[in-house]
Amino acid sequence: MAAGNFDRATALSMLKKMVRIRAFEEQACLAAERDRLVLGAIHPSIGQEAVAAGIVGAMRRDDVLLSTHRGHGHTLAKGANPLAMMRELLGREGGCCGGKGGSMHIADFSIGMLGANGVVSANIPIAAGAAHAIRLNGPDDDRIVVCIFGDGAVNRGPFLEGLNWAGIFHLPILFVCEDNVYSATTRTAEVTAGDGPGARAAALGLKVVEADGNDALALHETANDLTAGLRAGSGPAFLHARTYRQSGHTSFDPAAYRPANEADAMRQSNDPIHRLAALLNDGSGSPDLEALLGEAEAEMAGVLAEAAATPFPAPETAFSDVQDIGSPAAEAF
Amino acid sequence: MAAGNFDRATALSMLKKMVRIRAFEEQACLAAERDRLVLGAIHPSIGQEAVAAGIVGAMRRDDVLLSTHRGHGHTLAKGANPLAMMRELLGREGGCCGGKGGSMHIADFSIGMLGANGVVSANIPIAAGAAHAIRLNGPDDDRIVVCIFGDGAVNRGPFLEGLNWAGIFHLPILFVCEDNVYSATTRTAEVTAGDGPGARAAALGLKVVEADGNDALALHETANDLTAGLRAGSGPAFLHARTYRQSGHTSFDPAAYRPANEADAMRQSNDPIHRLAALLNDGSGSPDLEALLGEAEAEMAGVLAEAAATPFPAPETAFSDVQDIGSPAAEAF
Amino acid sequence: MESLTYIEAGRRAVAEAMRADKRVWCVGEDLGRGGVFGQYRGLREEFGADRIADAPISEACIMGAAFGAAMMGTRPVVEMRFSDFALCAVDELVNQIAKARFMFGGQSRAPMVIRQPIGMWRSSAAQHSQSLESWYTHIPGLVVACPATPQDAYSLMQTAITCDDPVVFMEHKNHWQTEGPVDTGRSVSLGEAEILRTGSDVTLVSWSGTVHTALDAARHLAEDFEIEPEIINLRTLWPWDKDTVFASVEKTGRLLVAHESVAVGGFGAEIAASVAERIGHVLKGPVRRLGAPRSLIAYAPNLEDQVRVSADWIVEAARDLVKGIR
Amino acid sequence: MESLTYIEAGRRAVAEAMRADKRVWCVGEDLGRGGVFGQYRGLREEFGADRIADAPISEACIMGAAFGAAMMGTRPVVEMRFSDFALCAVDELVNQIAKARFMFGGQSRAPMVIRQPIGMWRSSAAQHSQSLESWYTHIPGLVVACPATPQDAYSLMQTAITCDDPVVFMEHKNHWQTEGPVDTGRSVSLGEAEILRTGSDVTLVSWSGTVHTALDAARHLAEDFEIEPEIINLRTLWPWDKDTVFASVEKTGRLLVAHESVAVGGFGAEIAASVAERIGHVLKGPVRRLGAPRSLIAYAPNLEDQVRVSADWIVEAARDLVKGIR
Ligand SMILES: Cc1ncc(C[n+]2csc(CCOP(=O)(O)OP(=O)(O)O)c2C)c(N)n1
Ligand SMILES: Cc1ncc(C[n+]2csc(CCOP(=O)(O)OP(=O)(O)O)c2C)c(N)n1
Ligand SMILES: [Mg+2]
Ligand SMILES: [Mg+2]
Repeated sequence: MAAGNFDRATALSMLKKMVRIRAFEEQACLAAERDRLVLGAIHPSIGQEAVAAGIVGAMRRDDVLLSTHRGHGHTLAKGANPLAMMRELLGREGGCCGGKGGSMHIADFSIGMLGANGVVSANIPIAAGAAHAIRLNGPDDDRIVVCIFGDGAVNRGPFLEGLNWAGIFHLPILFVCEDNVYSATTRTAEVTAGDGPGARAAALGLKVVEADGNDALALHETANDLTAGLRAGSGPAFLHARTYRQSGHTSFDPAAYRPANEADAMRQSNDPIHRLAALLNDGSGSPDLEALLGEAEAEMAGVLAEAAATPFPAPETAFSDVQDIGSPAAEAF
Repeated sequence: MAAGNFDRATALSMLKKMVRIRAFEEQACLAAERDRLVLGAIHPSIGQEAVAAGIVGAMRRDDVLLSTHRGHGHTLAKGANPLAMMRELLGREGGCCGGKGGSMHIADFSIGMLGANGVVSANIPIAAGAAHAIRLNGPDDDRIVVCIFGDGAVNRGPFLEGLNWAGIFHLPILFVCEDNVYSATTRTAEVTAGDGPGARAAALGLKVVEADGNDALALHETANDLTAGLRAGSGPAFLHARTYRQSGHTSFDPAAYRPANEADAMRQSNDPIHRLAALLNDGSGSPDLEALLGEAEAEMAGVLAEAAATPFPAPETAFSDVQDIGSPAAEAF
Repeated sequence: MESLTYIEAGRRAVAEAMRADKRVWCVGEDLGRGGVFGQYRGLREEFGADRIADAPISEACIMGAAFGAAMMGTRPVVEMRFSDFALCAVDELVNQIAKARFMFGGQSRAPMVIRQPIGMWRSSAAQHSQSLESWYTHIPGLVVACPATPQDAYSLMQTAITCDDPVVFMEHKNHWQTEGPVDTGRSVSLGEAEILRTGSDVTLVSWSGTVHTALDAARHLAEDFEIEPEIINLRTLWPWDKDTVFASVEKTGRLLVAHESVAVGGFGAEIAASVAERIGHVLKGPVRRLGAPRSLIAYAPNLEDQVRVSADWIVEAARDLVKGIR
Repeated sequence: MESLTYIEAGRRAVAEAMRADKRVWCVGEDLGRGGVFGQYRGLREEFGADRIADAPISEACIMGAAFGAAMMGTRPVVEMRFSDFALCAVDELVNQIAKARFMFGGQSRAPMVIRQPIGMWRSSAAQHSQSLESWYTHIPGLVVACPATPQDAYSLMQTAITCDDPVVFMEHKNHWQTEGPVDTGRSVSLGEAEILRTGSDVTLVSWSGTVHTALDAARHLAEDFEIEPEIINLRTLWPWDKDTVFASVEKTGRLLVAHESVAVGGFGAEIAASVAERIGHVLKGPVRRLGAPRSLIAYAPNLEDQVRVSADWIVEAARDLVKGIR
């Protein structure tokens, strides 16, 4: 992206968003590893923040988002409260799902965030259905749906079924393949035949854009175009964003299966935060990335401290939110 | 296909095969509608016999075939005994599955026919696995697998998963989409996004051939090329054969949802048997299609009569072939 | 009171619900032409292609997309064609639909009716004949309805569509043409069994198609053996009407549960175990279950019959119970 | 006798089977790097990429392809990672693998071991914690194994790999590091339970992780309440060892079944119902089941604990049974 060809205020706010996402996840990892306060698995998106800031940042508040197990960044970018999220990661009262979902099921329906998902690819048909409901509402409803999934998800059947569905019903949905090279410990390319996610989506009739997933500004511009098109009735679109997973698969994974230095090289030369900061550098010390990182770290450390001081949920909530009909705690046990 | 550019003996034997397939299915339909001897659903492939004769006819006896609910033709073309098949359709002793499977589960492992399938698209991963086993056996095993499915099957997830699998493991398998325009009562094009089966397979990295599915000779030649390639290690291939379902979805379906005359027009101008017979016509009354049809009808009427005279299976077989461990007829009922 | 077929009763309940609430829509394969059994006949003409939507063959996506649309405030009726094909959509039903409300801390609802026709239907063989209702009773978050009569088909469908929980709605394929009286003014709540015949000698609990078999058996027992069974049509399996079943067993002292599905791991075990646990002291003899042997359903009609709970089996089991034979 | 962890016992049985029979191979996601829990550590190095095969994320195809390969004479060990993900492959397992041999009239076999790790594993939440073993007991054609101890993990895996039936092999995720003695010369057949502790007051049947909870409870019962439970580790659910369970109940006159999975529709119902049906007359009081309430498994640790059958629950239930409290 050519420097200068962007709105500086927007770009700065994107940078701040990315920095806050990273700080949130760094604190979450500390909470897991150092403090043993996060007991379930968390999947950091460190190094992938441009997708959240660029694409989710292009959504309206009332648009609908579906994400994956690696969804903290998307959720924050959609506008969720970091304290409610951190409480959720720690399984506490006031967590955005009441402590019942945790990291892999984080959701905030009040801002159209309809959930992360613990099952790879499962969010694709669900997202298509959300868009289907919008279409059923008629032309007055101009919301769109964004569905984000990983490179590994394109090898599961729901990918085909969901994209086909979006195509035949001409739905207002943007599918985003956030390609971070790996599916857990496997290099996705080794288990993926053909020319990859974009080629598959094109064969299913979707409009496809291939993008540098670490270029936040370009992603933002592309997403703005695509979402405008969706609102104008373009039919479903597909964005393949190539990024890189700087962390292990989970916060506990040392990722020793990667070629030596692969991650370091990416951190040094292709980190989305540093790239955006460099692009914005006006030569006079603005933006001051260190200062931004410091502020965000302080904010999120505070969030973690507050979350850690929050009590666990009331025990009886183990039996609420199950169903209206039929007592979940029926005495048959 | 240019007349003359074929081996007449092969072509004649293909014509006979197609005529016998049609006669078998016509008798099966009579057994269902006239005699009420076939109690389950049967799905005739009338009008689609070129796929069976052309493609399955290009297989070796030890090659492996997996088919669908519409699999009588494929099974006969692979070399199954029509009497054993008819007995199976009538649920009798001596049926190729002992009367336990019926039309939708017809199979003859002795000739490498590993089963029709009652679940659309389910045969695709299974076929990939059969080819996987051949590859595990090493280079001495030069068998190939042919997997046939309908146009409706390309909208289910196993299509993507199975083709991707065949691609990454470089398996000796030919996928055949026998496209007869309809999925039950639905025009498949109306529920299929993008450019169809071939485009999807190409995006998954397979070698794709688009073919006239009612041109038996051309299909045969194409299948010969593809199977030779597979044996030589080409990796998986995909053949999209466009044909037409002249009958209803099942033998009882009047198919009133089709445009008036659509089926009649196909019967008149694009019937694979008549096309092949016309191509072979040497001007001196050979081949005598009427005679061939008559012979085949007599043969298959005899088969039906013999099948109808066969007793039902021994009642205790309701409890055999379940599993080695754990009694299926355990007294817990 | 009108006499309707089971299929028409369900069709009418769906049509009325669609007229009353425009959030209700149906989705599945071949619905535009009335659906594979004709359950949707005429509805496309009345409601159009958006609300009677034709889906590609993709059960996973039908289920998943309907769920997404349900979370967005619509009320889908999902057609799985045969319950067997719903096995292509189990992740969607069990991991997603059943769990979302809880996992999201109550932020979502999945008001869906998931139609999964079950049961043996002459010579449909092993992949088109299953009855897996007990599976879904084991999944927190799901309601399970198994209508036996046209009245059930009508009233339970009506209640299921207005319910905010996902309801697995299992119609019996062999009973589409069964006719019976339907009072369209009668509402039935989920979890409410019906006593179809009162009796004092043995409580006979069943659901779905087996209810009709039980009624046959009851006539036979009364006429030929002077045994008066109390016949309970359970109607919904989760929740199930323990009160009605327990009250009946307290009266008769004997329990026989009969169902078409496999006995091992079937819902009959849940009922028999519950009775033995909670009111075992009122029993005059052992509880008894009848279900299919743990074999598969064959194509050949005579083999199929080997695994079908018949009126004869029920008569024999009931007589044994009353005679005190174990 | 060696002391091995549960995970290492399973790993060793797989490795030995692969050395003994070159038709055996393993397939699943991430196996080349040892598998998600390390169950395959070192096997890629010994057996190569063909026999320890990395699959794409596509459970349906892993299951289906392994089945195709099994019908062709290989003997796959299929890794589903979490039993929850196996719900993406239910058509393949239930409609295809379980039914093929029968539908094809005995022409095929599916010698497969389908590993589906089950159970709660701290804060894995509702999509990574399920125990659906009862589902598979209900499906004719399938064998269901639920190892509790390292010896089970070793011996049952050994037997499962040599068995010609498809075996659903459900290891408990929370016990990978549980250590115990393993006699590698001891073979265990499918359908053979083990009495881990003899006792005369109450028969306590369990499997998988709950066996350990039951052993804890037993110590407590014996030391603090002078109640001597007989502890049966069922090991396989289909077939299940009725002889051992019935003989024990005939001795103690009391049955308590405890399992981690949801009580409603759980396999405890099958056992309780079978005992009540067949040997109800030997009972000194009601049978009793303990399982999870019909709610979901939450992420928060304190909520998760609300639905876990604990030693305290077992102690209380056993005391009630012995005291004759209903
Ligand atoms: C159906 C299913 N299979 C397996 C898993 C286990 N799993 C969790 S994340 C993951 C890797 C996913 O890779 P990708 O889609 O590229 O997303 P990423 O983790 O790289 O963000 C796997 C295999 C799962 N959650 N769901
Ligand atoms: C998973 C699944 N869904 C639905 C069905 C019901 N069904 C049987 S055949 C058929 C149409 C299949 O169309 P196609 O694949 O084109 O094959 P054709 O019948 O045209 O040969 C359908 C929907 C099924 N058997 N399996
Ligand atoms: Mg990835
Ligand atoms: Mg078709």
